Amino acid sequence: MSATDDLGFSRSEMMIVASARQLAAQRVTFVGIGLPNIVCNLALRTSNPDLELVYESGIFGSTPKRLPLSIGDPTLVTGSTAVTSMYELFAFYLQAGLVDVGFLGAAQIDRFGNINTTVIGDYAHPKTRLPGSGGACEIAIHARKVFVIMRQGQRSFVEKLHFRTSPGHSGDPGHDRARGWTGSGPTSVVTDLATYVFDDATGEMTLVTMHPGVELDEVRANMGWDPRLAEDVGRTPAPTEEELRILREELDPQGVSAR
Amino acid sequence: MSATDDLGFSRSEMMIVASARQLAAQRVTFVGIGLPNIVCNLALRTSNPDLELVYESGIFGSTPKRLPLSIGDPTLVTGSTAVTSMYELFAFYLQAGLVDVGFLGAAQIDRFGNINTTVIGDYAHPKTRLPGSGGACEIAIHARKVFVIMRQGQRSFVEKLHFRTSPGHSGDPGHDRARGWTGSGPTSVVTDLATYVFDDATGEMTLVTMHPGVELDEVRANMGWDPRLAEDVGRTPAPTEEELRILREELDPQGVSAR
Amino acid sequence: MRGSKVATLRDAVAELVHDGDTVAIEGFTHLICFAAGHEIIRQRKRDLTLARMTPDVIYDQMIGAGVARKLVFSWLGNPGAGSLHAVRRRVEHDDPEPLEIEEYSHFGMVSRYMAGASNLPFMPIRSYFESDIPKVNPNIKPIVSPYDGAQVYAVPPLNPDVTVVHAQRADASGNAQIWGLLGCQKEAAFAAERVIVVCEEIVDEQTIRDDPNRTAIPGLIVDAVVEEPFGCHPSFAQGYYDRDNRFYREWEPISKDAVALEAWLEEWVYDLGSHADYVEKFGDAYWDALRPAERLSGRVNYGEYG
Amino acid sequence: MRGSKVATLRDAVAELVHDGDTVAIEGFTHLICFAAGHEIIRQRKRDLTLARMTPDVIYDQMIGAGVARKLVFSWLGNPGAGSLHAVRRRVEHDDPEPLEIEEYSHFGMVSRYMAGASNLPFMPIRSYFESDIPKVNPNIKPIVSPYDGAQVYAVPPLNPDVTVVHAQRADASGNAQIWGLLGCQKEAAFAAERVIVVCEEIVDEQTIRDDPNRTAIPGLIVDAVVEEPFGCHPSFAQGYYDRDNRFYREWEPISKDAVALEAWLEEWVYDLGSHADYVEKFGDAYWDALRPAERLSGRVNYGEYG
Repeated sequence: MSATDDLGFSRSEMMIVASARQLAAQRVTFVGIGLPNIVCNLALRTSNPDLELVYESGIFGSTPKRLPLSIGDPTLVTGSTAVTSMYELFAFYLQAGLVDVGFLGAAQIDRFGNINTTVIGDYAHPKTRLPGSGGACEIAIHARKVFVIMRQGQRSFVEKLHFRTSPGHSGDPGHDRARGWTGSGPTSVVTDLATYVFDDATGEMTLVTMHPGVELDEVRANMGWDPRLAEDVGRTPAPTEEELRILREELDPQGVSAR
Repeated sequence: MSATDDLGFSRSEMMIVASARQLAAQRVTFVGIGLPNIVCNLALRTSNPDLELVYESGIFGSTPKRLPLSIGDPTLVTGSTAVTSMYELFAFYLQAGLVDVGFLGAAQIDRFGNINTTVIGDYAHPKTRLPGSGGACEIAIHARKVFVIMRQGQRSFVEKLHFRTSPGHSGDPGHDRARGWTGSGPTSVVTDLATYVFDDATGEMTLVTMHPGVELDEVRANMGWDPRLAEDVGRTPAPTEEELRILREELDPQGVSAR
Repeated sequence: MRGSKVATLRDAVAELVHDGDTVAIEGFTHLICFAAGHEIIRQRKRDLTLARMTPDVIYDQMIGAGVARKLVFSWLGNPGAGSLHAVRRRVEHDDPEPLEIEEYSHFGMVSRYMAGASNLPFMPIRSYFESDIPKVNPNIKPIVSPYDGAQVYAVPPLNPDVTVVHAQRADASGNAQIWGLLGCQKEAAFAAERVIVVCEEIVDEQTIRDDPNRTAIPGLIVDAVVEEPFGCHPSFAQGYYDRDNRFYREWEPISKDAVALEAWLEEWVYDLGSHADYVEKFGDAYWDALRPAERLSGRVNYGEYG
Repeated sequence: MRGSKVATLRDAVAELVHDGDTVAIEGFTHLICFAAGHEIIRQRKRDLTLARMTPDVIYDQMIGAGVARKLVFSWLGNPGAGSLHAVRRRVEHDDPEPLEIEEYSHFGMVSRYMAGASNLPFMPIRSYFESDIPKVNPNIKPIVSPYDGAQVYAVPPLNPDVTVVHAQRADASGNAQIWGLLGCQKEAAFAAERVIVVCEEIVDEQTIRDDPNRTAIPGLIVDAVVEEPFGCHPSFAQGYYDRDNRFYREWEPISKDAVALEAWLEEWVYDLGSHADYVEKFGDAYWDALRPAERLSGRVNYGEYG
């Protein structure tokens, strides 16, 4: 892990902290596997103690005694307020619009927030077979806001997806509004380098802040198109001592997230 | 009640007993409100101790301590093997074809076993507003066999229904087979006067036995069409002492059923 | 959502039930919240559309009291005891005024709640074949399967403005636990714009957390939580009190007579300030007679992890 | 149905799972019946179509062992630990042979089980809009609502020949009770032609009757009941043992190496006669370390009536 670099925190830690801060004003969050699991548990302990976590495994009101490796960890169930079947979770909660924020990761994302988690290469004969949708396609359509968290690079921030697993913005906001989906599509992207929002007028990903130690040329060097810039691109506030302490000591002692 | 007439049992008692005997070879029976409730509980104690009762309220493996007045009686729940939601009951059990026998009552029935439980008179301005379908329409379509139990008379056994709530046979067995329903439609009718089956070739209600003390002219006088007769119309065996004892003492001490 | 939603039934009905609303007070024989129905009558709500699979005595009382202009249902009767004559007077004789009806089968009604709870534009259902029901209810429409080309029927979502669910127990944020008959309480609650949970007991959150699989309704969708012991009478709450079958039988002659019905409403609803008064008026001996002996469930081990 | 259906896993799999069958061993992280998967491998079943929302390590093992010709799924991975390389070798390199895949989203898969359990020709679902998934899976078809004319999608019923459900406990006639994560066990069981219930404990019928609301699968649809303690390992059974996260992590390098995978299968499946041998091979200390402290649910009162 690179948590020992001169900044005193790794870019992964910055990514997790920046993402957790975005949950400050949110309420019902749908928690999937991996990083979002850590992000949400950090937010619960920092930016938003009242955050309601709905686990993709069908658990509500969970107060886990340890950071679960999987979203189906038994520690999430014991002492929770409710457990539901997968059908009810996807139909009564997600499809019915009860979820305010959904998290998505991606192997590839385009400038409009369309996401590929299915294949690299041709579908029939893929170079790399990825996990596929899981609940991502439904989260993209039904969560009122969609937060994307992923590392960025030439291979992940691409002009053209190899496969569109989960729909983002179309590039035509008029069309997007007319779709009449519960969700309003991708809201923000947080990477190991920067944070982005999606421009209302064009639906295009827009650079808002760069993490400490990151400059624009590095951001540009790590995406497949020339990024749209906010009027004044700012600097992501560095993680506080408290944020780092909780992340390192309570949530991720193995430093899985910090790699 | 007329249980004191010279036969030593009432025609209602004969109807219930004759119906209970028809459950001898059956397995999973869907129990609705009213008479079927008494019939099935009598069968459990006489003709078929292994009968599996599925209550329309969503209860399985019930061993009631008292005869429930309604199918939603709490005595049916305590000590049962399973309880299910109404959606699952109708979708996973009835629509999925798990029910062998369903019971239907009727305000009107025609010679092909089509049933009216909705209105007497015009639908928009009914002379008598009846309960409507409840689960009857689904029972008629999905239960593998349908047993009808009802009192017969000129007003209930009619040439033409005022409203078809639950479909029976069409009169064209070829058409009936082509419908591809899980159920095979009405199987038998037991009344206060006689028992009937439905003819395979024509789907028409056919007189099979007359209850003790009932003659053909009385049967004819109590239906709206000239009944098709089995090759040799028999005599319904009278209730046994044991059947009457259980019915009167255990199942229906108030004699509700015997009126 | 962590905040308390505990309210009186009077306040919950006053704030959440509006004239003209579509209201569902569900419960299949079990957990029918008569207390909420009486409060709606007492507050003289008007022009409601009432939805229930089985209107039962509760809607006979409400419709007799004139709170509704329309009824959506699938089985109209007083189970095991008789008929709903106040409803029938309006349907058969427009007495004292017409009542619009919209009629389904049981499965059709449940499927409508399922569609409503799931935000689906319709639910497919294998029913209504060769029945006259779709002829008198144009909301039941044929639909063809894109696979085998089979024609089935569709029913539209039912999304009440308000659903009242009675539960044995709930915590202050509305997490409600139900055992015994489940009816379509959960589907009706998720389908609703607003949800009132009435319960026999408000319990601490820990009681809920001790058995999360028992939770039928999450606080997430609940607007108000009301503690109202015996709130289902003459319906029942499994483990708390029995169904009052005598009341259901005695309702038959009252229901048949508009004057007797009005007198009953005066004595048991209008002249009383609350359901607590109703409970007191019956008296302790009456409730003791309806209370069952204890029969506890087993326990299961959820395990302490990490 | 009153008769006992208790069987050994060997007999249940031999009698109920046939070459060429569509088999679903469900369970969303929880209650994944690895014991049944291992027995299917041990009996060298072939040409199976395997269905699961999340194929997980169990299907990586089964597909690595060559029991399947096709996989129906919605998320292909080793949660929190890595990938399913045996599956990927076949998909990416036809190594050692091609594997046909049929791919949905989670909601699509669950909806397929719902349609299958409900005997519906399809389930409507608001998903797949502007996604490429329907382009590579023609079984996902657009359908228009007969009400608002909105276009949604339909998925077809999934009716496995055999579904294996693991439960914490069941009685001899197959009434099975589950707590903790519910996944789509119930829907997958009702959708199946044949059902095998594997459980941690076979209990007497009275234990089931003491809490009927806890019953997820009724004996009515069950063909065989097998008692197989630790039958879910490395998955878990709430209250009985923890998820073996180390095993999941350690599977990653094994899965990556076809030779190592074959060696693992030899040592832990083929060379063992039964799951009991597998349990014994790990040893008591191993299982003790996975066993959680007790955390009992509360009890509820069902009441003694009449």
